[in-house]
Amino acid sequence: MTQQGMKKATGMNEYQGRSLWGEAWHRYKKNKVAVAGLVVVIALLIIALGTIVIDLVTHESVYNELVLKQDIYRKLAKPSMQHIFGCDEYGRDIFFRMVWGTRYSLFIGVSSILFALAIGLVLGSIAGYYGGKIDNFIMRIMDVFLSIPSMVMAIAVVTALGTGTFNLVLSIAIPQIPRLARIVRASVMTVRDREFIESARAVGANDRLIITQYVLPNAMAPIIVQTSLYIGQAILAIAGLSFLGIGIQPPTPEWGSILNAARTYMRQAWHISLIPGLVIMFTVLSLNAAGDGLRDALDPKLKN
Amino acid sequence: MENSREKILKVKHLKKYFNTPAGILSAVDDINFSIKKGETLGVVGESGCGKSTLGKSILRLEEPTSGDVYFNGKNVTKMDKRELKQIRKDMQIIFQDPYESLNPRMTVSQLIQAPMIIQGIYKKSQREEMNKKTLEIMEQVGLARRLVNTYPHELDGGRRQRIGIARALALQPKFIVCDEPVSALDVSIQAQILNLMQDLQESMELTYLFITHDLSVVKHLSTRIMVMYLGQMVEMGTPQQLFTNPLHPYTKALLSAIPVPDPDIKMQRIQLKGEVTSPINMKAGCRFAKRCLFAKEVCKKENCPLVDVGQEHYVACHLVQQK
Amino acid sequence: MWKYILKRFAMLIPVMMGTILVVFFIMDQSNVDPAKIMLGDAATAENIAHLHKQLGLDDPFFVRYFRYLGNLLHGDLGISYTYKTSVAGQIASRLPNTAILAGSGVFLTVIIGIPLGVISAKHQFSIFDNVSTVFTLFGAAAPAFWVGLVLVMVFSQHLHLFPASGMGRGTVGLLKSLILPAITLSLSGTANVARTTRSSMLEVIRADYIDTARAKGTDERTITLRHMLRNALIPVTTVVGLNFGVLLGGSVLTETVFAWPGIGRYVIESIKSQDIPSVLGCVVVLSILFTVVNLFVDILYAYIDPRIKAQYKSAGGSK
Amino acid sequence: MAFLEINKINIDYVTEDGVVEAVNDIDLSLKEGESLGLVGETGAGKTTLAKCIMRILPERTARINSGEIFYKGTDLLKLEPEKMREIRGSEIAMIFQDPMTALNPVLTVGEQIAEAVQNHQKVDDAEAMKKAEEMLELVGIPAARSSEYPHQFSGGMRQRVVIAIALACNPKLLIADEPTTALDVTIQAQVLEMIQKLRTQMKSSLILITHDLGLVAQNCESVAVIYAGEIVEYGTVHDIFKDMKHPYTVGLFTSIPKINEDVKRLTPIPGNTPDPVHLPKGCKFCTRCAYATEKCQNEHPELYQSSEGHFVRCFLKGQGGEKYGKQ
Repeated sequence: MTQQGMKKATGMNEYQGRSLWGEAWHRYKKNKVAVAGLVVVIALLIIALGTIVIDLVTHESVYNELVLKQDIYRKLAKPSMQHIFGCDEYGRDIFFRMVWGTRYSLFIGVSSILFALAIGLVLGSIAGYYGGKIDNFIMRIMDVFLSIPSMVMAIAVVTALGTGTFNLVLSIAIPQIPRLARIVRASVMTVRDREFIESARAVGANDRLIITQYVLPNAMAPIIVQTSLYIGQAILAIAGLSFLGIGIQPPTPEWGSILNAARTYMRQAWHISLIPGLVIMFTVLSLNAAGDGLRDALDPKLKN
Repeated sequence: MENSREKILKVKHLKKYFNTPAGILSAVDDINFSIKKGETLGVVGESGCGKSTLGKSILRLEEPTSGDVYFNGKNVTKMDKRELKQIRKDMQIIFQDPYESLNPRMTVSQLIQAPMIIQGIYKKSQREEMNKKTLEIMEQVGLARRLVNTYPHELDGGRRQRIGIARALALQPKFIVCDEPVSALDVSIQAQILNLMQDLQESMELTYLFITHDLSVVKHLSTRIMVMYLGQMVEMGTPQQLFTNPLHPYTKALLSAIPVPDPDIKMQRIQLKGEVTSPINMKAGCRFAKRCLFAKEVCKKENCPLVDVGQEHYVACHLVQQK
Repeated sequence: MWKYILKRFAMLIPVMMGTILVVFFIMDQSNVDPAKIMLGDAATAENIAHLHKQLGLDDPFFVRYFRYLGNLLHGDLGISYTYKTSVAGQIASRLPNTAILAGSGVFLTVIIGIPLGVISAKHQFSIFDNVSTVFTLFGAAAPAFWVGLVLVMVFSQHLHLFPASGMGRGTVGLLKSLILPAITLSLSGTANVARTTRSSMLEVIRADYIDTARAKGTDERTITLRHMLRNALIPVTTVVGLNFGVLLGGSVLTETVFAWPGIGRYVIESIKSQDIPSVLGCVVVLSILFTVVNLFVDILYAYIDPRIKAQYKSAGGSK
Repeated sequence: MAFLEINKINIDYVTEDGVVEAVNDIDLSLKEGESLGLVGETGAGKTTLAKCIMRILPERTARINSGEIFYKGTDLLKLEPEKMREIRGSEIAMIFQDPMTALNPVLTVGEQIAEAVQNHQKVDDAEAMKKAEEMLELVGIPAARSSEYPHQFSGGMRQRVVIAIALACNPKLLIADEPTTALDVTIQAQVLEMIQKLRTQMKSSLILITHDLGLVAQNCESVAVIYAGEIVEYGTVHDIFKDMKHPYTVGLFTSIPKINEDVKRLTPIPGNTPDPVHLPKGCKFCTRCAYATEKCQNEHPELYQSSEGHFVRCFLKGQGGEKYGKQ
């Protein structure tokens, strides 16, 4: 907005600067592994959204046909041209089950971490910006939560509240709140003490303006990086809970629960145990690669 | 003529204490002075002497513990939020570190316009006028027009410091605290910035409080100089008075420690005992006594008041006053 | 130093109380009626009410919380609904098994992760570094329980090298049965520690004091071990400590895959039979274990980094 | 053969943005016991040159393209790493700029000095520690503080420890890289005085790297002014301070306010240091030089001898003088 205005005022084509975000993107593009990770993540998002659209349009008839329909003749079929990932113990096509399962891992993973981030951002910013007693109070409570191992906490939440998508999101999110709050706090604290904050205060800016325009934009980089890495962790946790039988329940084709069911048939059909694991691994790997790439791009100091 | 000029800033018994785990740190301890319009008051001292805290307390970027600051007769320390925001138009600051004092997410034009927008100098409809003003200021501080849309990280230290100056000038202030504005810069750039600041002072009738650890710089710029040691003023006078007739032993030691860029002039350095400490839980007595070669019993026991030894040359030293 | 340790122990008490409060609160949200489970299908409304009174289930939340805390001090974690015996006893019989597994997990993490990180950093961009980076990327992304399954398929079912499940007897038997679960459990931790060590080493390698050490003629070995590693280990220690929590969580999965008779498996069994006191007891014990381990990590931290030690030695000092 | 002779040293850094030409064909020589000042601004290549002499340049990014460094007749750049290690600390030692980061935070200062001793002398731990304590006393720190960690010392004190480390084995050549820049004026004077005192006692030569002309005037016998990785002027301290030739050297002098003279305005060097990835083709200073001609922009000037031992890299000031080269 301002920049277009400036063009008019100077009446000349001045050099167009590149913002720090622009620089970061420029660096990110050069990192092949990170770009590959990002492409996979975007592809998975499209798949997840695609299946949702298909279900909405077809009133789940495609879902019922491809994902749920059992066929005893194809029981534990090996991978072939018709069924590239083979079939499970009920003769259901594993490929389609995996495709339709994408949404659970991805959306529960993303939404639980975003949920945790929303709370962590508020708690962490307040603690970091104001410091002192408020900081102490918030962080002591966070310490309490931190002393419960996250998977153990997730198990406790699911046990108490029962299985179900929302409870699952809660069980993954709650243990991550203190971790994200800590990161936000640390990041806000480093920015808070920088001189340009004082410089803004010297020209009369108020707290709200300083937090929104000066502190947060500069504190976001490490928060974004950690968030992206936590999403990978969340996906692993969801799969883990489903694997234990306390996450998403069958016949919903969640990746972890497919793997759980496959265990019984490990000896007869190894592929049905192998494939879901590989898919989970590559998903998390892509997210981590994208997250690592973000870190390198956003904080060139850390890059070697 | 000089004396008839109005005093733009008066600082009375200004104190700033910090609570540290080790005790109370008196960063600024009972400082009194005034600055006349158009003057440059240089503040020198070594790291930790409280010179930066003094500058920031005057602007209330640090809340003073006690004392008063009068700007054009109005008491800044007693102002409420609204008045303080108003007075910021008149009192500005230029920071030391050009790499740290600019928001890295903003372009040059955004950085210069931020003060004008925050202070509501231009309305939304006056965008064009504001842009024109921005270019004017850029020209004033020697920033090329083509840089309007660049970001600070794309520029070198000298140009960044010019942005810092432009930001301070954007509100057309009357008084500017310059907190070591050139110490992070290379010699050749330092001279460019110093000249710019002198030019601006002349054309805009600015008053400076110039904080630095560099005695040569302070001598070059100042109308008067104040020497600080551990939160207190130990001597104040014109450059002439201070450099030809330094009275306080600390001032003398400080002057003797400057390496003169002339191989024919050999330094006669005055040895000091020990090192600078922090002014934590200070007791009565001269704060310099521990390191002073001439310290007597009285120096260790009694505070030493600041006394005018003639022609507004102030010094706080028992030895000088006994003479 | 002792004073510091004592102080840290004292600080542990409120944190523990808070932790148990959180866990107790979460588990309290359960709508499972323990009386129904204990009495089975034959329960009458009268029986249930009687049992409620007997167990104090109708008391206010905080009364029950403090009673739980009080009992905990005596080592009493309540009665298991399914086993009808003391939860503490059930846990005590399984705790050593989990400790063995988790202990070997930490051991592998440290013994493999740190050297991997150090060598990678010292030979940045070498083949070793690239292979190790790929390993850590995969290690951090692979679901542990799945790795366990794959290991079983390969090493038990195909090669018949190690047992697929259970805990072996005798030293050899135990070791044989321990190898696969320990690898499974430590994989992601090893990857994390290796990554942290590498990046922390890379930072230290560029530190000014390394130049100083080189400039005084110190040999490379001493520089690596004495100057670089000791400094690089400071952040790694934290990661190892935090990783212990991940390990404890992971032990639930690993113990399930390998039918390892530890607390993790007990938790899952208890969840399935809706045995709330057992789940609660396990979660409390695991959290206490984690907190205590982190306390030791903090003390170790102070030992490695004199700056931290100094902070606690004197309350004062400037800054 | 000179004590230290540097021939046509050329060093690049390979960075993401391109190749930084940090040091460009520098020639220097130093007599035994001499003190040489290396003056220049940030990025001029002073520290790179020093680290190159010590052979502690970062291996992966720094590239020594050509040149030789003869120390007492042996080319340091061709030495086996182990032989070079023996020279570092015992023959040539270095003091670093920032005392806050130059010491290992997890080792006591005593241990760090003792290590320097044990690197070059076969002594047991107790003896090395005794020597370390002696060194501490020598630089004005009580021996009892040898078991303290760096964070327990102030900046000035830390720099003394760094000096103790450097001088622990009586080096014959001491390279001090901005040894006092991070310190306060009064401490700065103390520290430099001590360096001078000790090195004269030990009869060591000194290369003092600094941007502060005052320090050079007070501490050095000869001076080399560096700009963009090149020596632009070299001579005795009198040549440089009383008879300066190169426009850059002149600019440096007119840029600083002087304590012993008054001027109304300083005369700065216009513009900025050139981008080290894209250095000008001709004279590297031509972009900022008031006297630059077309020739300056296209041709690269050699070092000309303007008078005995006084060399200038400038077509205008050096012309008529003898061309500098291998005599």
